[in-house]
Amino acid sequence: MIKVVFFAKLRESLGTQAIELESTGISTVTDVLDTLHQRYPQWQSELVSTQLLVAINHEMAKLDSEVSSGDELALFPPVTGG
Amino acid sequence: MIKVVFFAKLRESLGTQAIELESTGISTVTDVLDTLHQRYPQWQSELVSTQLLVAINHEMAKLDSEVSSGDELALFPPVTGG
Amino acid sequence: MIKVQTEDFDVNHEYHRLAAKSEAGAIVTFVGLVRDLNLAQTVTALHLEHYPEMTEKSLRRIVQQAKQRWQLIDVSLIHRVGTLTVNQQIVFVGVSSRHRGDAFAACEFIMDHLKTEAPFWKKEHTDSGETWLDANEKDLQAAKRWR
Amino acid sequence: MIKVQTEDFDVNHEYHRLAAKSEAGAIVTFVGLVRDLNLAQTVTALHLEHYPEMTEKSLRRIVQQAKQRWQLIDVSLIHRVGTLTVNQQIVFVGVSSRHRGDAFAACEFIMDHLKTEAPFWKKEHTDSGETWLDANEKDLQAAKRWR
Repeated sequence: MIKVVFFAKLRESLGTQAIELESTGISTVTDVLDTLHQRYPQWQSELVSTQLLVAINHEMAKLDSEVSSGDELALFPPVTGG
Repeated sequence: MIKVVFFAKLRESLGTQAIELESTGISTVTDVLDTLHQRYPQWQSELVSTQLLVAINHEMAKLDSEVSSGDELALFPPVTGG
Repeated sequence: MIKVQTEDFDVNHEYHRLAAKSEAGAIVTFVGLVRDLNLAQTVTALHLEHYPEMTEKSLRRIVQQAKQRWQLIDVSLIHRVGTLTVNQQIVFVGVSSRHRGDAFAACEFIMDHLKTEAPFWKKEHTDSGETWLDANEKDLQAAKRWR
Repeated sequence: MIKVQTEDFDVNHEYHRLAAKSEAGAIVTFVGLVRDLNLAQTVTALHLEHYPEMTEKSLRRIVQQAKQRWQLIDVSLIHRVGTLTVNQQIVFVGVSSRHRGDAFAACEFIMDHLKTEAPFWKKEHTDSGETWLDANEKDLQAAKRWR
């Protein structure tokens, strides 16, 4: 299983904080996004934002970064702390 | 009269804090230095330092800045505060 | 010293901790405060969300990069989360060094990277409702300067 | 607020004075301290001479230049004179602004110009006697950056 967590405005627009995906057929961040688009077509507009950032196991990652079963993948808008 | 004041290492090497010069024949900072060289040949080595800074009436000045009777001219080494 | 906390911090305490080391010749500190006006809306409060498992790791990495790049004696970084009101302190960065150039550069580097990499998000409460803040193009440019 | 004084200053007091204005989003402070080692000599004390009639005028001009160049809310500048011992505070520069970029730049600009233009001179007391400090080439270069 891959745990996918959402933060801030994205969490609020999706109305959920975390979901779990079967890891079968998933090897990169792009695969995770494709799977989410298929399973949750209503999230399309939020999840196509070119501004979304992604972290894998609490480290910043990219669309082609590898994802494995047991990983925690986080999707969030650009950060605004400080 | 022109008042000439010295600070820090320069004051200590010259052994004096201030002197007064007749303003006759003096129109620039260079004239003041020439007059000092003539009157105090023993100060030669201290007063030819290319690093000396000069202020006229508490504003930084240059060798060709104008000097008039009643002015206070200050000579000092590069500053080292902060 | 890196902390993520809901409580306020004491700038005086943090400053004196940095200044206590006798080799320190320069201390630069930055404090970010909740401003009363943002984009002409009157801000009444600010909510700071973060990604708890990732936040400290992210901040540690930024501080580590600064320590590799400049000669620093010590760095303190405190970032608050939760609900803050106008004029309250959000973030403290304090850097001690032998020389001021290193302290200034490292302190600004840490803030520029925190602003674009550390997983914090601000939601403003204004007279006309709640709004998540958008990222600032100026902040992205500021972080790029250091490459 | 510009002061030249023999007494110590209170960083906490100065910081809170700057932070009290509700439009301030960023406070950057610099403190310079007497280091225990300079050029491998053990420093026991530092004497700071200045040109009393010129000093405040010179500092005011530097702060004025910073205020013309960046959007600042307030600036505090305190420089001590007289005899200081190891680890004591020499100088405080505090800048408040809406945005951090302005506060960082103005604070460093003020220090870089103070170091090359303001009429202060340091004499170090070490185990092997008294020495007037020489000006630092790095400081001259730092001030030139802003032209």
